[in-house]
Amino acid sequence: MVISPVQYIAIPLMAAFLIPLFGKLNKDLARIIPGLVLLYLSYISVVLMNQIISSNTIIVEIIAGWRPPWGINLVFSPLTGFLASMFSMLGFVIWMYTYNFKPEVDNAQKQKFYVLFMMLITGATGIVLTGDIFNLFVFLEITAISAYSLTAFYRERDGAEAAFKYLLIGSFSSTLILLAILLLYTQVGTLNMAEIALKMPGVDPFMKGVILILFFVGFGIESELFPLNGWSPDVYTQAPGPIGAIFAGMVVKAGIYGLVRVVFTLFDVKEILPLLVIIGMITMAVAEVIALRQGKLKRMLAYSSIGQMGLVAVAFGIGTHDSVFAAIFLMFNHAIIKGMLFLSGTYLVYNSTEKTLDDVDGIGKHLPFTSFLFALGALAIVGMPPFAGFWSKLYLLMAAADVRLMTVIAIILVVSVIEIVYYFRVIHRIYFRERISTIELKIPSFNAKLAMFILAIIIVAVGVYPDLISGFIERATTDLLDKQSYIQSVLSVGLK
Amino acid sequence: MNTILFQLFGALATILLAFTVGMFYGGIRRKIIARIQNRVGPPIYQNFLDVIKLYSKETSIHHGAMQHMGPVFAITASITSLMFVPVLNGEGWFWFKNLNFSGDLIFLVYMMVFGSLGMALGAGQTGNPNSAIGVTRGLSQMVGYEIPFVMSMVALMAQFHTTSITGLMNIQVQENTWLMFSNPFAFIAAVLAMLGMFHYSPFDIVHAPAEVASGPVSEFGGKYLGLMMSSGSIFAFVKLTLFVNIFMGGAANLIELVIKTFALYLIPVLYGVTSPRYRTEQAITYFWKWPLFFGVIAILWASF
Amino acid sequence: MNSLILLLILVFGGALFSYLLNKFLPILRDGFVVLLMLLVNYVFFTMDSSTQIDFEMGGIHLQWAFTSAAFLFGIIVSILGLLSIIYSTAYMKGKDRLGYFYMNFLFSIGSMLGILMSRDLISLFFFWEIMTWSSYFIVIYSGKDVDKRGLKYIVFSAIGAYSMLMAIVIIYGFTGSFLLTDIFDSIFAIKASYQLAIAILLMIGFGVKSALMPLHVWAPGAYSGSPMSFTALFSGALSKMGVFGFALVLFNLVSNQNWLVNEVIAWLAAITAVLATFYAVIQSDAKKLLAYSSIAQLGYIVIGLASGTYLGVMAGLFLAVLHAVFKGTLFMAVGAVERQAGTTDMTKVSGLIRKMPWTFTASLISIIALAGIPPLGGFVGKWMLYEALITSDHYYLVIMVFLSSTAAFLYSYRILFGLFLGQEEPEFAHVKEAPLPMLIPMLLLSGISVLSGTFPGFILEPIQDAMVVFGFDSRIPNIEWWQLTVLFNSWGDKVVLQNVMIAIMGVFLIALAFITIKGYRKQRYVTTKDISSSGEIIQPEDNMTFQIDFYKPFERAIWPLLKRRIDDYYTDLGNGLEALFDLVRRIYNGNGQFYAIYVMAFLALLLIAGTKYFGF
Amino acid sequence: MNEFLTISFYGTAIVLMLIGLYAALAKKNLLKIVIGLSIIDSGLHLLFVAVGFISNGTAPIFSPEVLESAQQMVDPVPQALVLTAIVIGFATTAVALALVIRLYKHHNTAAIDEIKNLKW
Repeated sequence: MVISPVQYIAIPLMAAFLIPLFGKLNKDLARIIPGLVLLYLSYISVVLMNQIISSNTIIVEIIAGWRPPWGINLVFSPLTGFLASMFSMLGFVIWMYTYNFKPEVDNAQKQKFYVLFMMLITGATGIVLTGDIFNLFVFLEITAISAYSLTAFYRERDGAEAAFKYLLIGSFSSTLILLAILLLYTQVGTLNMAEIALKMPGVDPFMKGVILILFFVGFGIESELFPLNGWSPDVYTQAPGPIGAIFAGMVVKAGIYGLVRVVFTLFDVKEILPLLVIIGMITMAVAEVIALRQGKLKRMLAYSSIGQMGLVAVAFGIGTHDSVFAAIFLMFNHAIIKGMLFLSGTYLVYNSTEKTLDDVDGIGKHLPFTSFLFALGALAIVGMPPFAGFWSKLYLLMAAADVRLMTVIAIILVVSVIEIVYYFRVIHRIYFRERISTIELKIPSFNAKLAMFILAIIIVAVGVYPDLISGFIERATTDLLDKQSYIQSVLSVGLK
Repeated sequence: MNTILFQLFGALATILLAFTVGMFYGGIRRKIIARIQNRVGPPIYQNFLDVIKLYSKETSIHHGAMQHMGPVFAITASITSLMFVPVLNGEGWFWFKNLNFSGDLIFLVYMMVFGSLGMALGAGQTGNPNSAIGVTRGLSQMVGYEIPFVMSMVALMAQFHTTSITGLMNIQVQENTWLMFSNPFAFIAAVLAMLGMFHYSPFDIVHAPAEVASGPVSEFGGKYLGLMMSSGSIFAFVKLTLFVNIFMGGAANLIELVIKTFALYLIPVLYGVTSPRYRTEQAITYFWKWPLFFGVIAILWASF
Repeated sequence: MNSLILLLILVFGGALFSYLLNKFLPILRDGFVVLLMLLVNYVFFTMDSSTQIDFEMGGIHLQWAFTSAAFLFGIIVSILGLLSIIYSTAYMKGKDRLGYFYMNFLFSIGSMLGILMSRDLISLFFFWEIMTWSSYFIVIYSGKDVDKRGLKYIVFSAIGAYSMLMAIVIIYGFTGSFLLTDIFDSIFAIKASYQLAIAILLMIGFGVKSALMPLHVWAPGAYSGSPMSFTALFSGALSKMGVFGFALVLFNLVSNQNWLVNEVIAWLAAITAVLATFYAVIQSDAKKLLAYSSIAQLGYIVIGLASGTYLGVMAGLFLAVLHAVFKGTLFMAVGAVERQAGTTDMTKVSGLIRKMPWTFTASLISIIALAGIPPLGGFVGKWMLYEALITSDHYYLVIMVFLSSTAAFLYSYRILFGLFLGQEEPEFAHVKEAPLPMLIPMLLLSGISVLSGTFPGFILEPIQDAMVVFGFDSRIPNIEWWQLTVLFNSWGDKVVLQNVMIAIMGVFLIALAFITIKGYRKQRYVTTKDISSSGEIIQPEDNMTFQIDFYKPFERAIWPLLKRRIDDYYTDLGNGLEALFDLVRRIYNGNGQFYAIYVMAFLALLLIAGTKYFGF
Repeated sequence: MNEFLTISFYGTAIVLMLIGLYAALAKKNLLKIVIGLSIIDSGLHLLFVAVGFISNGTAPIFSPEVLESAQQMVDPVPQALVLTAIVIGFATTAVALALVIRLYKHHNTAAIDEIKNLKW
């Protein structure tokens, strides 16, 4: 079978529709198929990444025979490829985790879950890979709709409320993006991102500004920037635990990818970058401050997640090569670490309805493995060495110092102190309080443990030896910032 | 070999001198106070009799090793301090040379504390609450008076760029002056601090006989008390000689030494003979007012 | 293999292994950790002084080297580490989560060694943070009031660490390198205002670990609340990392241009020393007392370093070593009392001297060293400190140090009296002497206290080597500062410690012999109930203990200074911030429509602002 | 005439969007909000069509007759886009309505300011 980037989209999408059918044949098949799909996607990630890194090229996949700028194309470049690979692999780990998650949920529900799960992965990967702006919008909507549905997955929770808020804000997001695409189209007459980028210098600056702002707000909603992130704490809280990990690891990552792609490649307007820094800082400060005062574990993780996205926005906003490097590193770290926090945190408050911090008191004795991994993740996310989070934070600070943004450094560090306080508080509660809650604990199944353990290994490995991953990130950074080569390689495809 | 023998004999001579002078001063003080209070008072050699009596008494009980060692610490401190204080000016009389080139003022200040702490430990083991109360009072008061004292010392050291006692004495001999005139504020601060050092009225709350049964020493008798009394006498001599050395030009011979020390001794004896005693915190705040002020002035004086 | 890496692998690997060992073979755990520390000591002391390693990680050039400064502080870490581990084997017997305890214990030892070996700021910070969290995990390991204690510790540690990180990245931003050697060459190029900022940030960073006021509030709780075996290391070695940082980075790097920084730090340290001593005096818990005492002692050390003179820095470093020795002993002794008698509250326990004579001996020696009384080691450090300050015209600092040292006599006496002397109460009649693994470390350390008083040269020698690393070349002032038993100041005055020792020991032994031999046979021991009390006969059940409000008069005298505590200000600040944060939370009021309005308002704002500020 | 047509297209679209916006932001009833969102969508779709519209244009089908007058062809891309957008809008609305039903069952009310279990 020929390996091509289009399989990233085609296979999970196909799987999504086939799951109910296979579910009829054998009820376990519905659970196994996504795993196989994601395993295969991980495999092609390795192959494709290897291919582009070793040959130093970009794979541009033409769909339906129309070469760019007329047809839709997929771009597998170091950046998009890195993100797509990350999504697939993280997806696989999370699938492993979900395999035996909530055995009491009946089979039909499970099938729905996996259908939506596959859709979500399709959408998120599609956003990253596509080279067409309208196509990006479509994938965004696929992601969004499946995300709404997954948020409301549990009937007994307040999932519907969270989902409705998400949908309300999300509709604004899609409307604004669609409007922006429309206006953009009227200006440049094309939807291919490379061609847009090529024609952008000729666009009237006023229109350029308006379109950019529309995109900014639209993608800002998806990437949880303040004050556009009202939906996210609720969604993280109400969605099933592993889906929280997916939101943190994929959905918002795809959102910020869209933002960054628009800002850096399509528009290349440096004036918007300070705004990104400022918004990022506010996001971070507000979110972490609220997280400090949270009494509920998942909500705390949610706000922490928002804060981290603010940090990523700041990093992108600084706009130098080093800071973008730091930003992508942060995205990677946040995906794996927050993923692990959600996965392990879910088991800490498994049967609790309120999911308050009181429920984790003294749980370290009863769930030693999960607690340990949660503690490890907490140490990692606040940037303690020798874990992965340390390096990304360090790179960001170095990048900020290079351009003398001392205020930014100061605010990041102050916020980090807050972060340390609330994460260490949880660790302390886990290990050094007496357990008073009588809620029955759930021992994680073996596959869940394995999933968390894999993430933990990555966290420690990257923390001790960051060069493991920094090569890829370096390539991705160059790829993102080198607009010309992106345009060239996309537009030259099929010209032979 | 010879030098060591000489040194040992010199040390013995110094101790004897200090002991005798200290004892007599104590006796004179008792006499003076008695006269002021319109009593006849004991003869001035009474202290000798007391010590001899104490040594000849048999001590039949003890409360443990620390009580045993407390007086030893005290006498160690006073004799060692004595060894490091030059008794006479210049080369002086070689009998009294001792070890005074081996230490300096700061060492001496610390050495002088050694005794009180050691004695306090001894007093502590007796378990007598009066002892402990006396000790806390004594130590607290010490924090009060040590500060102006050290300030005046620092002022002198800063002014003359030496920390050694012999250095200060040499300066006085060379320039033919007394340091109490070169830096009068330092002298005032030091003398006020000395009032506290001697634990005489009105700063005698430490061993206020009527309240805490002589405080730290209340559980000591016989040989222990004898040792302590000897130590106290030597210590009085050490303090007086030190003051004479650094403020009053030292002494060329023993007569001069006795006259100067006695003159100095009269200050703590006569100050507040008739006044009621200060409570501990009052004593501390006393020392932290004017003496401290003079100390600050002294340092300023020295540094400009 | 490079022995530097071997050392680190040994400690960190050993830490993980001891955790696993505790899980599967707990019997071997104690033996393993002691053996491991012995091995670490062996590797450490046989390491070649030129050992160095350069490597690149994550695109950053890192350098580790075994400098003479690393050796000096490494002595403290490795020896105190070994002894406190030996002590732990007995002290921690029967407690749970020992694997966790030893793992974090060894992690802190390893991270300290890592800090010392670092020759670049990133490694320094890397190990610094490991030290922070590993020590945090022990701070919250046991005891009461853990929440507040742990929170304070981690908040202040985090503030310190991140201030440091900010200084590090600013330095990097200007010099483009993290290597200390590069930075020393190019630091002068940085603008003065940034230099000042760096200095302040580093001051906060290292000030927290060395418990400088007003950053000290974590220390009393953290010191007194951790298991004493760790506190010995915590106060003895871990806090010295702040001192090391001060010496290596701050004074060396920044403040040589900026005397004001030195002055400010010296005065902060002096105030720390005085106030901490006062607090120590009024404590009634021995652990708290020692904790405050540690803060005060660290104050002296920092004053010495900040004085910036050769003698002063030497004094600071000497005190740093000595403080590790005697405070290590004292914490161990208090730990022994805690374990044997069940409490360290001095209002409860008393009169243990006859039950625990060896513990008392160790405490007595250490207290004499702590108080700076000749002829023990503490005096040497104090003497050098005073001389350094006087000869460099810091007269009022001398007074501050003196005030603090004099007040220190009060708590020195208090702790000996409170625990060991005074009335022997029947409820403590059952108390036995501490087991050998606890006694041996204490007595060994007291031995060092005694020796260093007469032969400070043994310690001053490595200090002199280390000072080259801290930017002091010993040949340049061309003054002899010390011989094996003689100390000099820059005015040529000296103290001959040998003579001091001979005089004191001579008089002491003669007097002791006299008093012992005289009427020895006829003397007998009587209990502490058998005391004179104005003719009344005291019954065994009468409580004659004087322990409560021990220094009440003194407390009354200094009360104006202690009335309002820094803690209270921090508490107010914390409460204020929490209230503010709760206000911020109201943004997310739960109504989805509001969120939509935020979106549209934000869009409108951007569109309006866009035309104005972004130029379209 | 042509201009009037164009303006009226744009005008209608914008008015529709504003009406929808008003409904979505100001109305408390969940259903009305969903309707508002739908109206915004419709406005946007209309805008799309308006952008591609050329009066008297031909259908964007390449045939020999119109080949020379390609200028007169209506732009096919917005039309294609609008089809997709309509489908997406439909799906979103469907999900939204499902959620509204669930919310109504759960809370027994359709007022958005009373559904505030999740906050702060």
